[in-house]
Amino acid sequence: MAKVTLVEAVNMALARALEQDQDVVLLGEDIGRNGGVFRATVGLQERFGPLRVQDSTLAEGVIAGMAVGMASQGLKPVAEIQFMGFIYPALDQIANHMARMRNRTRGRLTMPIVVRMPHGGGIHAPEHHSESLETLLCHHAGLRVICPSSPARAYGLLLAAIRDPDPVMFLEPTRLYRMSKQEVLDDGLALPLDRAFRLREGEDVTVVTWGAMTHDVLRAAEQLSLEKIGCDVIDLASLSPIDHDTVLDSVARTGRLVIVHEAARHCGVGAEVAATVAERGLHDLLAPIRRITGYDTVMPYFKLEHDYIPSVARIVDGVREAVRT
Amino acid sequence: MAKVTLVEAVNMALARALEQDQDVVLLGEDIGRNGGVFRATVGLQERFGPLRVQDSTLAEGVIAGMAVGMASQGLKPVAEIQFMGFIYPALDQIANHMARMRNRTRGRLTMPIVVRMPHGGGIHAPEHHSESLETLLCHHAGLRVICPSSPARAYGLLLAAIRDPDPVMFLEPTRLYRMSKQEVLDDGLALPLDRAFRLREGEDVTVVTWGAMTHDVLRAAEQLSLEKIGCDVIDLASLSPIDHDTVLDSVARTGRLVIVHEAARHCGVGAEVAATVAERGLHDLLAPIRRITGYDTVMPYFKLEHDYIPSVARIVDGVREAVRT
Amino acid sequence: MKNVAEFTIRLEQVLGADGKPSGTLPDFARDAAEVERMYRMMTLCRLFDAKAINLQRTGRLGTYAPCTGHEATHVGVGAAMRQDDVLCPVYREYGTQLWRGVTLTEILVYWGGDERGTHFAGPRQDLPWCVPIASQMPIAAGVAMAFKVRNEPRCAVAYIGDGGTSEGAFYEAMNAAGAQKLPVVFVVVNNGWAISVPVAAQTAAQTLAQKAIAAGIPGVQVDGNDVLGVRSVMESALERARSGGGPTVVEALTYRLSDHTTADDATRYRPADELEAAWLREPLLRTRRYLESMGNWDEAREKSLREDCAAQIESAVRAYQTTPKDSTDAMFDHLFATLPEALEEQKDAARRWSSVNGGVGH
Amino acid sequence: MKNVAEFTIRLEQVLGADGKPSGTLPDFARDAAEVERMYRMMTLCRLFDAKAINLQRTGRLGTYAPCTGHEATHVGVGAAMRQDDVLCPVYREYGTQLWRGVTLTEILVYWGGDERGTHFAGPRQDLPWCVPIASQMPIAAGVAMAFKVRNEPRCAVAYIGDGGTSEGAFYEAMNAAGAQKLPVVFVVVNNGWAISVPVAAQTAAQTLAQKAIAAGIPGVQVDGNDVLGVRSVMESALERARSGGGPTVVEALTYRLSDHTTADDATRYRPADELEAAWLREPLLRTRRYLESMGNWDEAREKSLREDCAAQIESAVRAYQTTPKDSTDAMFDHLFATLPEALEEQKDAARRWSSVNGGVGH
Ligand SMILES: Cc1ncc(C[n+]2csc(CCOP(=O)(O)OP(=O)(O)O)c2C)c(N)n1
Ligand SMILES: Cc1ncc(C[n+]2csc(CCOP(=O)(O)OP(=O)(O)O)c2C)c(N)n1
Ligand SMILES: [Mg+2]
Ligand SMILES: [Mg+2]
Repeated sequence: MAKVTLVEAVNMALARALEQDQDVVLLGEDIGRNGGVFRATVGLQERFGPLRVQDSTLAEGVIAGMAVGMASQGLKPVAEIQFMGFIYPALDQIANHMARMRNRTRGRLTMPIVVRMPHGGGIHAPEHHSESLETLLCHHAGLRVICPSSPARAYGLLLAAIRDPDPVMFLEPTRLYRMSKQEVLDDGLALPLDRAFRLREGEDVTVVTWGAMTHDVLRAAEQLSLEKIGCDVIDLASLSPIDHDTVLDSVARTGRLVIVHEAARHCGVGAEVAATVAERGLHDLLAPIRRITGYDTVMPYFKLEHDYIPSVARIVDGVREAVRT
Repeated sequence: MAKVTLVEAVNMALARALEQDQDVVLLGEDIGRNGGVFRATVGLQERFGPLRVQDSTLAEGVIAGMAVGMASQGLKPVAEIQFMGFIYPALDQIANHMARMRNRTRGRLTMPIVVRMPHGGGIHAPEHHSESLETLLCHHAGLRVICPSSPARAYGLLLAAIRDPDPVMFLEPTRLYRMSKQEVLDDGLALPLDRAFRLREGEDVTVVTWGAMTHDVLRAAEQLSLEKIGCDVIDLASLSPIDHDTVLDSVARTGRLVIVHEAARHCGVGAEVAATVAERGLHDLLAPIRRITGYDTVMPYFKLEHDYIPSVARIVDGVREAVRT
Repeated sequence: MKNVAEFTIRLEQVLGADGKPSGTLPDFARDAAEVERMYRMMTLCRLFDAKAINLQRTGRLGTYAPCTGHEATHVGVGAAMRQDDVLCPVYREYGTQLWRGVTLTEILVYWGGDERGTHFAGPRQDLPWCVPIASQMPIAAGVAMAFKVRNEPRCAVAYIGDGGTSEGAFYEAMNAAGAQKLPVVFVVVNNGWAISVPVAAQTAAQTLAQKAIAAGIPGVQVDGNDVLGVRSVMESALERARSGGGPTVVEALTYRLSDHTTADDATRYRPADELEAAWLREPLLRTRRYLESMGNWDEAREKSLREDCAAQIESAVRAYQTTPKDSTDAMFDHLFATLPEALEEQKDAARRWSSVNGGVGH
Repeated sequence: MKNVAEFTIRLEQVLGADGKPSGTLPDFARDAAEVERMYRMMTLCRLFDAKAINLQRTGRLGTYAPCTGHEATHVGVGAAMRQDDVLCPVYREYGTQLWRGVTLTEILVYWGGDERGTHFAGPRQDLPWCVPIASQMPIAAGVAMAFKVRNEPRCAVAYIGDGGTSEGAFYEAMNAAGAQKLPVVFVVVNNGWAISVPVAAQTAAQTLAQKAIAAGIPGVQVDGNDVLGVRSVMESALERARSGGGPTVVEALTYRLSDHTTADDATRYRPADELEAAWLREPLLRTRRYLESMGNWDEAREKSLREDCAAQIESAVRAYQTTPKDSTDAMFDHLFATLPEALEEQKDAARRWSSVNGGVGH
């Protein structure tokens, strides 16, 4: 079993999907010869040829629209948007066609598409390269939105996303791409697409998060355990639909909920988690819910990005407050 | 004082702004000679000429981008997107430039822009003509998002939006455009941009809503009053920022919160309202929060649209449940 | 300065407004049965349009986008396509769709506000109507890419209006299709107007065909009221695409003889004399004259054709009007292959409230 | 078929790669002081580039987009503009920006990850760097529209790369600018590559200048390594725009002699011989040769220029490195003219956590 980084796990899953299914076609900017700006597709064009691994013209609207067209004729496109901040020119296609085609045609034309994109900040990148825009996708019915937090989950969830008969937005946290290695068996086994993962058990407070923040939350939980505060850490992984039951079960036990995400707070996915608990789990709550999130400002250019992204210290403090009240 | 419809009130405010300020320029598809597909700009090109009231080429990206460019040089563009469902091609400009320019240039270039757009369904329109996508705009820091619910509020808030030095997204509920008339004094007085409006007082339950749903909520409140259930009805009006204090004050009195909106539930603005109350007003809550919203499906084509939009009966029922628990 | 590239845009016309050949007749134009087939479909479209507008005016149909004036373009394109090609329409190209097997009933069900109208029992792979202007263009490129990947001799055909050519998606798609040599033909229907905006206000380009030059692909104009010309130009473009030659832009010059949709009133913005002049160039009469000149048409046949069409239309209207409203389940059942558990509750609620509402909340 | 429109694309070159005139010299090219001014700026750019790359490699700067190879285009465009024209740059056109008064320190502060770099003490109305490819194009049209509305004799100039021409926004903006006759010049910098994608894979168009034909506006190619040619072509295009003639597309043919950015490694995808051949056409040497032929340059002057540049650069680096980090307040203070009350609490929290974090959460 190989120890691989998250980006290598993505590459492994893509290679396997290309190998197993002739209908899988990759497309995106610089994914071919160059192997992707993060090297997620390295070696794949060489191996599967330029029609299976296509360098797109520089137009996200074409990448998404072409995926829609290919899918309508039975292919299974896996598109890459170079950074999530460049999703905007693709949104018309994603929202108005990808998310709706099955419904609009009452099941006649379907959209087995994956749109992969690097997500979030923390890697000292240029402006517009560090955005966390999951809300924009989650609000559109008909899309699944997935954000893995480890190499193994990236592998299993990406395979599941590619095999899923509906469009899946696959958000890959940039700061996890090479953060650490994990043993990942290239066994072709997919993970379930709409289940949250409980990463740590604790009895005092439920901490819900996803993507890169998962690691900061786990670090915070570790620190808090020294103060005898037990965190039940849930990695949502699927941001649409959300596995609310797992969250509610946990809150039923802990009575306290902290949500941590990197995206801006206002209408972030954390609001949906909080709202659902305030609807379905209100009587379990012993203390106010807390959200520890990016601020409602523009994601700053990198000098200030670590002031924007919730830090371990901020998480520790927020959880502590939640437990104290 | 004239009795006017909401769309006439919009026209009045636009005319006054054009008259008072040479820097105000209107642009959009079919807004000139044709006076807008809803007649919001009727007569304005005739009166102010084709440079002040411009028929744009059919490209929302250009409309928004041109507004950014004009604003950067000191004009005050008021752009129209023909229907909110066609906002997607404009989002790159709105999110990446309009919302950010002041911040990116540390105050050097500013964006005194209004983007007007018809919002919501219920008028038996074609596909893609009935969307409620406020979340997509609200999640972007740097934008204000306003949705008026009466002719007078449309007039006063639109004037405020045009005079505001920052970008304001102005959502005009299509089913209110001609729903009813109201006396509106064309006095040039603006309303405050970030205050919610309390439209009805009641002691049993707080009902938060905005836009066209306001009228259904008021009708529901009327019915509920017969059952001696008193609704405190709050029209948010500003969806970003949200006047949370007004909501929290009300919930502190009523102990119960129902949120009603037409947009899909998942990551709708209602989630933000609920989350904030679960954070800052949890101890006031006597019962679970309820959201009565559009479903997490594609907004259906018009045969089913009234099954999608929360009905008065559904609101009455939801409020009743909230009060009973 | 030295010249580095030169381009010419040409206009094709086979049948003049007077119904007399004005160019070299293609083979199919000498086959009276084939010409008749096209004329019959054009007539059906014209009569259907009138009926649909009437249904809308009397509250029995939603907003409808008429096709009157465009029949030659729509039928010419349809007739040039193969059945296993794929159409990416906008919203008013009924002539092409009917030719390909979409039914009148489906069209009515659609504009009646019901997604089931796009279920297309006939051309199963065709895209549904596309309201977000120009967004069908990248999709068509993708359809063509699927054919290329699978090495199938099939083509995509995408429609777009004159107004639509102002959207970036139009150009992005042309450019990508050119760069990747995709088997797709882009048909620009220049009907003079985009709602209230005339072509001259939409672009400084003197032709829309020349927009192809930006993508490095051929662009050609054709008289869009000349069904023979349209079919002939389309056949060449499709042949070229099918044999690996890449995409073509065909600009069909026609005129929107109706309002933009039933929600529009063109008299607000459109000069009456322009409309009058356009009626002199309309496509049906010239096709009929040509058929007559072939000795293949007379008043009696015309009358019987109109009766046939009326009967077809009536039966479609009946089928439409007896189609019961879809259940709210449909909103959920076609969202995903398998409805996520989280949505089951909403599906139940929708069903419950639908019966309570009786469909109206206002 | 009949011809309805014809188009020609032409290429301008004034100074050959050997530094000898290859076309009619414009007046300014006979003014040695003026040519020297341009050469000095080109040299500054080249040397600054090396320094910036070095700062990045040694961890003292963020990702940086080099300009080596583009100096003639950038400086030629800058020299042709008036000070009250407005520039809408992409991210590597330092030559134009420096000419217009942006400082080396501002450039470093920007790529150092700090928005204050875009505060431009010099050209107050210029747009900041624009990372979302092609989105500067509609903005430039809007800038030009402002000038048209106010009837000011000013122009907007927008840059875009060869890759950028594949985005719809490029074309939408050209088309709108053409339709509305806006005073704007679109400069397409064709440097052969968009990260790893060569122009030939980006479009089937044999020139990028011909993309203008789609918008019905003039398009012209110029040798982008010829600072005299670029300035001359730009002066004509600006003159035309300023006098109400509408927009022009200028395609500058040059070459990206560096990696795409410091985060890129072009050896992965770019043939070494192509790069080598491109070095033979690079812009500095030919300008120097030309200056020498005017009797206006020698080794000593070259040496002193380089020393001047080095001093300027060093002083800018010093200013950059002594710029303290911005406070978190800035994130909030420039979001709106007046911070909404609701955000005061977040501003306080950010300030508090910034001091706790010491800037790093990982
Ligand atoms: C993206 C988008 N913007 C605006 C509209 C509203 N709209 C519908 S049709 C139309 C004009 C289309 O004109 P044209 O492309 O010439 O087609 P035609 O209707 O003449 O066939 C407009 C602006 C839309 N449907 N989609
Ligand atoms: C909308 C968008 N998509 C993708 C990117 C990522 N990206 C940055 S530069 C670049 C290539 C640009 O090439 P070109 O336009 O030729 O300009 P050059 O870098 O050669 O000057 C890409 C794809 C981006 N910045 N914006
Ligand atoms: Mg048209
Ligand atoms: Mg380039």
